Amino acid sequence: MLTLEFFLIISAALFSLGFAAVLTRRNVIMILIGIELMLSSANLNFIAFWRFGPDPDALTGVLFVLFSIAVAAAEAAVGLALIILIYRHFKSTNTFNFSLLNG
Amino acid sequence: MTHFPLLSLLIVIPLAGAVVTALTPSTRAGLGRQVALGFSFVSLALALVLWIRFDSATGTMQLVERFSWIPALNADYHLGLDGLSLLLVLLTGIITPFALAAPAPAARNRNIYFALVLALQGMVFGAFLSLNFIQWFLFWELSLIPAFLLIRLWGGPVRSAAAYQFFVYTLAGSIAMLVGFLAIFLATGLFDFIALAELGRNGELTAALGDRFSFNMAPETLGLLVAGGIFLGLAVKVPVFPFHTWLPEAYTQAPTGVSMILTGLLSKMGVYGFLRILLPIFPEQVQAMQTPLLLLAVATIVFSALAALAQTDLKRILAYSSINHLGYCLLGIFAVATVIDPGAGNNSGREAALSGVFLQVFNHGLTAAALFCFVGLIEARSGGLRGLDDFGGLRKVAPVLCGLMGISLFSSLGLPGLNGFVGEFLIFKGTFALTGWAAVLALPGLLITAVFLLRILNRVFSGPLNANWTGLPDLSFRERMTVAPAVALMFFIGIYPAPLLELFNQTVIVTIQLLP
Amino acid sequence: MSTTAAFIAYSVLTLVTLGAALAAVSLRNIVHCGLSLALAFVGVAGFYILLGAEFVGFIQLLVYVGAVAVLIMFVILLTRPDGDPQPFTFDRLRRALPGLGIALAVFLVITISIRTSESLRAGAPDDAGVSIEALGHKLVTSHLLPLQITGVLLTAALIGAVLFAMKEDNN
Amino acid sequence: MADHFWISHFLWLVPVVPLLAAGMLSVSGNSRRNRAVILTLGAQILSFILASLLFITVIRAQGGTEEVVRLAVNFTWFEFGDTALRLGLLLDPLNAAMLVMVTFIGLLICIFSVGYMSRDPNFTRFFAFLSLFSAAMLGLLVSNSLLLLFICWELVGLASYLLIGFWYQKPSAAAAAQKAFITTRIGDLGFFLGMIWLYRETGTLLFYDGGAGLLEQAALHGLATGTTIGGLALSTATALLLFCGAMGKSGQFPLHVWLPDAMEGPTPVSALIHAATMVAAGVFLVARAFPLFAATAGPDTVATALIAVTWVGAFTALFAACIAVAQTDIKRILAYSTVSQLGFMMIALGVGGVAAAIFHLIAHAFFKALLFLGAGSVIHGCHDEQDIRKMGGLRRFMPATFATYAIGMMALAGFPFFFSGFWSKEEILHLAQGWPASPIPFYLALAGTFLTAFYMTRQMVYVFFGNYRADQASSEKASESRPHESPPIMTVPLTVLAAGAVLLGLVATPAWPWFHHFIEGGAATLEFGKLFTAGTLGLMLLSIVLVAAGVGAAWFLYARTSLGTAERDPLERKRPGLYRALAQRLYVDEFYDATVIRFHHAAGRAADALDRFVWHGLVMAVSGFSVLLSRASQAVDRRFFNRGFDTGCETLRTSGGRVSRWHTGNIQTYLAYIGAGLVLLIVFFAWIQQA
Repeated sequence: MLTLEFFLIISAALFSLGFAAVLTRRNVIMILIGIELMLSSANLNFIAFWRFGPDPDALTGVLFVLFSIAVAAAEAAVGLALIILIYRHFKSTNTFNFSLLNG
Repeated sequence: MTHFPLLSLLIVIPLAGAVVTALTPSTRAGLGRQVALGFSFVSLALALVLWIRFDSATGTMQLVERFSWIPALNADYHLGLDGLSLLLVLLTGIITPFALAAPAPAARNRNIYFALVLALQGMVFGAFLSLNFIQWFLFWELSLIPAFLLIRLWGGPVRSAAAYQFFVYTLAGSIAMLVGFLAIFLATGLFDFIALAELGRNGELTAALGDRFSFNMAPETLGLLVAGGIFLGLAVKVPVFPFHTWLPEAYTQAPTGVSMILTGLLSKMGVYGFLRILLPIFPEQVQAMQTPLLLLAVATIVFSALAALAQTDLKRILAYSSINHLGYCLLGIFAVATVIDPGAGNNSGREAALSGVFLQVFNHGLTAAALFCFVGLIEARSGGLRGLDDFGGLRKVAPVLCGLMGISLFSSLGLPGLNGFVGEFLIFKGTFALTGWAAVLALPGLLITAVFLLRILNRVFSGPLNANWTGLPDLSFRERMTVAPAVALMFFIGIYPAPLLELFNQTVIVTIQLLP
Repeated sequence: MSTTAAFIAYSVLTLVTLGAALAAVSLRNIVHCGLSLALAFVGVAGFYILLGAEFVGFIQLLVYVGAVAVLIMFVILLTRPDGDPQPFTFDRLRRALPGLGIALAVFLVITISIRTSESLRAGAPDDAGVSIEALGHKLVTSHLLPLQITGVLLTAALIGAVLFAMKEDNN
Repeated sequence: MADHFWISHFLWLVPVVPLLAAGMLSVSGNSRRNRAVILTLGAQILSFILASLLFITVIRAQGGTEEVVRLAVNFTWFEFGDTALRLGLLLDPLNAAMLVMVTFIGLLICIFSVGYMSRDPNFTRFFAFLSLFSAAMLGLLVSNSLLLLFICWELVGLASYLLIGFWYQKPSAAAAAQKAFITTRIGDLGFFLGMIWLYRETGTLLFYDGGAGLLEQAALHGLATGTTIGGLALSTATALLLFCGAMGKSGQFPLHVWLPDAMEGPTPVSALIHAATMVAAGVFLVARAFPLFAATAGPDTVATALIAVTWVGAFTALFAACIAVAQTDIKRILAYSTVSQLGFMMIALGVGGVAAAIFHLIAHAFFKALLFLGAGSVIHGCHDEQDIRKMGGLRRFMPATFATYAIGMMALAGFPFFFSGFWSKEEILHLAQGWPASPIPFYLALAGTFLTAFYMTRQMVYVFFGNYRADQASSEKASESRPHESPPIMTVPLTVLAAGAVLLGLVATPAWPWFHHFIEGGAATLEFGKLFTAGTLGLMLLSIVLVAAGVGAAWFLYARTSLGTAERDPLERKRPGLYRALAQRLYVDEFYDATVIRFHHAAGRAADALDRFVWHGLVMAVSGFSVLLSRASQAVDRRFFNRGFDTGCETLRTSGGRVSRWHTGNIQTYLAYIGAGLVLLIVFFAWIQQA
């Protein structure tokens, strides 16, 4: 019998993996990959809660994920464009090379 | 529906042309332009076919194409042609090849430039033919994207700011309009222009709005709010004073061909909106707000003319002149809304004003596009200079250029015998008969227009020849062929406007009959 | 679907997804990372389908696997990462340790909270299939405004992306 | 009736022929000089023949009856809504006479121009413009519709603009052209408004339309009885608006400023357009619309609109004559003289004498064209010198020019008996004297008569008498720079015009007022007795005395003293203040510069500033609202932060320094903080749950 927590734990694992990538990898593309994973985990949460929620007919989770996917697509497009811009500017995709926010 | 979907074809041809042009190899210089011109001529030919197929004896929608599209929204794919649409379709058909043939930016990716112009034409055709809000709005908004890209990528030195201002400003107006239409949809479940006009005429629209929403407001106030939102969207596009500040910047920064389309076609989309949406669907509201609206129109006319007087950049002068001329259209439109005693039975004033507006729309599109083209030709020769004081005495070295541009300038200031006069005469005749004070207040605009247009003639063409331009070449054969049709049309319409008037006469009559 | 089958499917999907995700974040060759990411996305899509949201699953496949992952691959190839993958060293592991620790901590607190919540043990209602028709209807009625806004957002993102990535010919 | 009028089917040809010539010339190259001459002259001759035939037809049709012959051909231009907009052509004595005059003078001036412009590089273009002008002017005359008249009116303005600015390299010419167009357009706005107002009230713009026209009984009655703002009758209000247009075109005060400047154009243009024909268009308009102007007149009341016309005319007549006294440019003197004479025509119209006004118009056209062409001949002979102070003694060098110029001068000054100008002016004075509303215009006109004789004599003395002064002033190579007589192609038209200026007087003497009856109906009989009725005779004597006084005074002042560029004008020696004011044209231009033009520029700049700062600023303010907010919050933060430091808490400072080291600038570090924070938060919540 599959219960909600099965999925939530998968989701948590995905999130943490993504988060780890974001925290540790030095390549912006890797960071973006991490972010995508985190977003996926959030989406998975939505679907899971909707499926196991009290009112699956309301379709709220599904709709939310649909919009979220659209937003994620937009985010990916802009993010990747930014990466290309950054790459063109710094000739590198390594975050060590462009820490301009240094306090 | 048994007839061939000519109207859809008209929209599809330029879009297909855009794709083909974009894919044309850029190795052969000029090939892209030729392909684009070819497609634009095909759509012009199709527009002429429509004119032939069009029955000018009736004022109702013809060649209608209607399919169910989004049933949930009651949104149909609904195209139709009446005199107004046909007039604007013809204008679009004429202006686009004209703009394509005008001096194009010498940057790389010119094929993409031509493709975007064609795409823009497709959107404009769509907007002029759609009879359903959703569909119309789609074309209206989509037209922004090629326009934005054209300004942003091929414009002048501060193109970026101009493009963003243009885009954001128009988009903001559109959002107000969208909200207005959503309110209408929620109240009536309709998006169809014709059905809504029916409701608007009976006053049921206001009632429906009142039933659906309360917000502690009277239905009349709600109606005004909704009409106001739609007005905002249209007002930015035309533009109406004081929503015009994006325009001089955008027109100035855009490359020549795009300026021509912006002034010749995109501004007409706004006027078209006023005629197709605001006036038929919200007659009560326009009547209620007539005095302030007329004042806005007068302000548009007078202030833009005065502002043009203070400019030194030829394109900016023309941009303000464009606002000024569209002000006359607005004047006519708002005057038409005057409540007329049904017993009087004399609609001559309204008919004159509305016919004048129609004519002015066409004439201004033609003349303003031609003027921008001429400035583009001058710019191409001067290496980008276009200040009022950068030249002088050009008549000596370029008599043909100056002569033809002179004719266009005189057409713009409304010299009888050229196209500008007929429309302005009818607008003023009608407006004076309906709301005399507004016509009188707008009259100084005619004078100031003459002053700043003659200033161009005086400073640029006359006086001793500026030593920098002794080698300035006159128009080449190709350039003459570009502008000659426009100038010939100015003469033709100025002397014999009857064919154009006949084309939309029944539409004018029907439109006015449908007004309360 | 029987419980057993569902369970098997769940296990396989878990293995694939988490394995691919782990590979995506840990491999040194960034091209491999991108490919693994695509696989992880496929796994997530599988979860959606398992959960009865077939439509979303397909959308996930379309958008994430078909577009986003491909886009990422494009960018990876376009930016030509600085030389070969750097060799594994203890020094780099040491620098990554705080990050890994924090990620692990996050995973642990979340998992513990999940495990300790009684309310999450509930089974699913039986028949909760999604009718695409209903979904579409909702999209254009009650969710019309978000839909429109999403459209605007996508447009804006499109233009933004083009602008960012475009070569400036001046300055 | 119809058989008389076979020629009227060709009425439209009169303007169209020159229009075609203009069109053909404008697309042909500048080098085709012969073709230009042939086309222009051919078109002019054809138009002249047609006009003469029309004139004869009207005379024959009139046949001495009381009825005024009037033939209108109307057609639809276009339809809007249910309404057809109709235009029409008209033939009546008024425009038949004008047609002959315009085509005849136009022809002579074209011939003259062939000689005058022979060395100009833009020869062809000149004739294209001249033909365009003729076409527009003739169209104006034959139109039976206020709208068609307005259209031609504007085209006449365009032709005038093009011709004044013909020598576009001269900035002064370009400026003068612009000034002419703008000034007349100010008046035209009034015309335009009057026209659409009339259209609104009557629903037609045709003058005569078988009883339904604008100038026919039904419409006039409605207009005269309806009232508008200020209790004015509709007819009065609209007539006054139309008169604004006439004032602009005919250079009436205060819109006269463009006309003297228009002399920047080539001299034949000044002669044709700015002396003989175009400026008369305003007079013609008032004459054409006279029934409208006079609509409110009762048996013993004077129409309000006509009172205004009279006063404007009388004031202008005197005002311009005064200024003419102190000018030194030969063409400017004539220009102000034209303004003054147009004022006389307006007086005539205002006091009800349409025939008198038109007769003066035609006579004036002849002698003023003559004078201008004479002046052109002088300028040509003196090597493009226009300053009369540098001329002198020219009668020895240019006898033909001198003789014809003298005839023109005497006609203009109103020398008795043998000159048309005398009789036409006489009739105007006669009518003004009998005007019931006020005697003052009559006296103003008398003063104008005196001044006309004065300034024309002054000019004659300066130009033709004494010694040639350019010699002394400039150079030794006198023989080369000697003035010379002009070629026959220029002197022949002068002679013809001189003959016209004399002979025309025959048809409008009180003894045989043929012209009067031609215009206004009725048969003319020859009665010498009418010359000697008391009123006529007395007035004749009075004006002869005035003319003699004017000539005498000028001769007395100028002929006996030495003149020249160096010396001051004799009048200036006597009355320096007055002379300077007159020489500066009574500061009207300066006044306009300081008021109207400056106001316009200020308004333009204000509108521009409104755009740039207010509206644009508003947009920027709205769009930048969030930016402002964030700035504000940033400022608050900073101040708070600073204040923290200012309290001087050393510990805080060091810990702050420590904290700031966390700001590595690496986003990942920040994210790690967030992650840690998340963990702590959840632990914290769990702890709360427990507790």
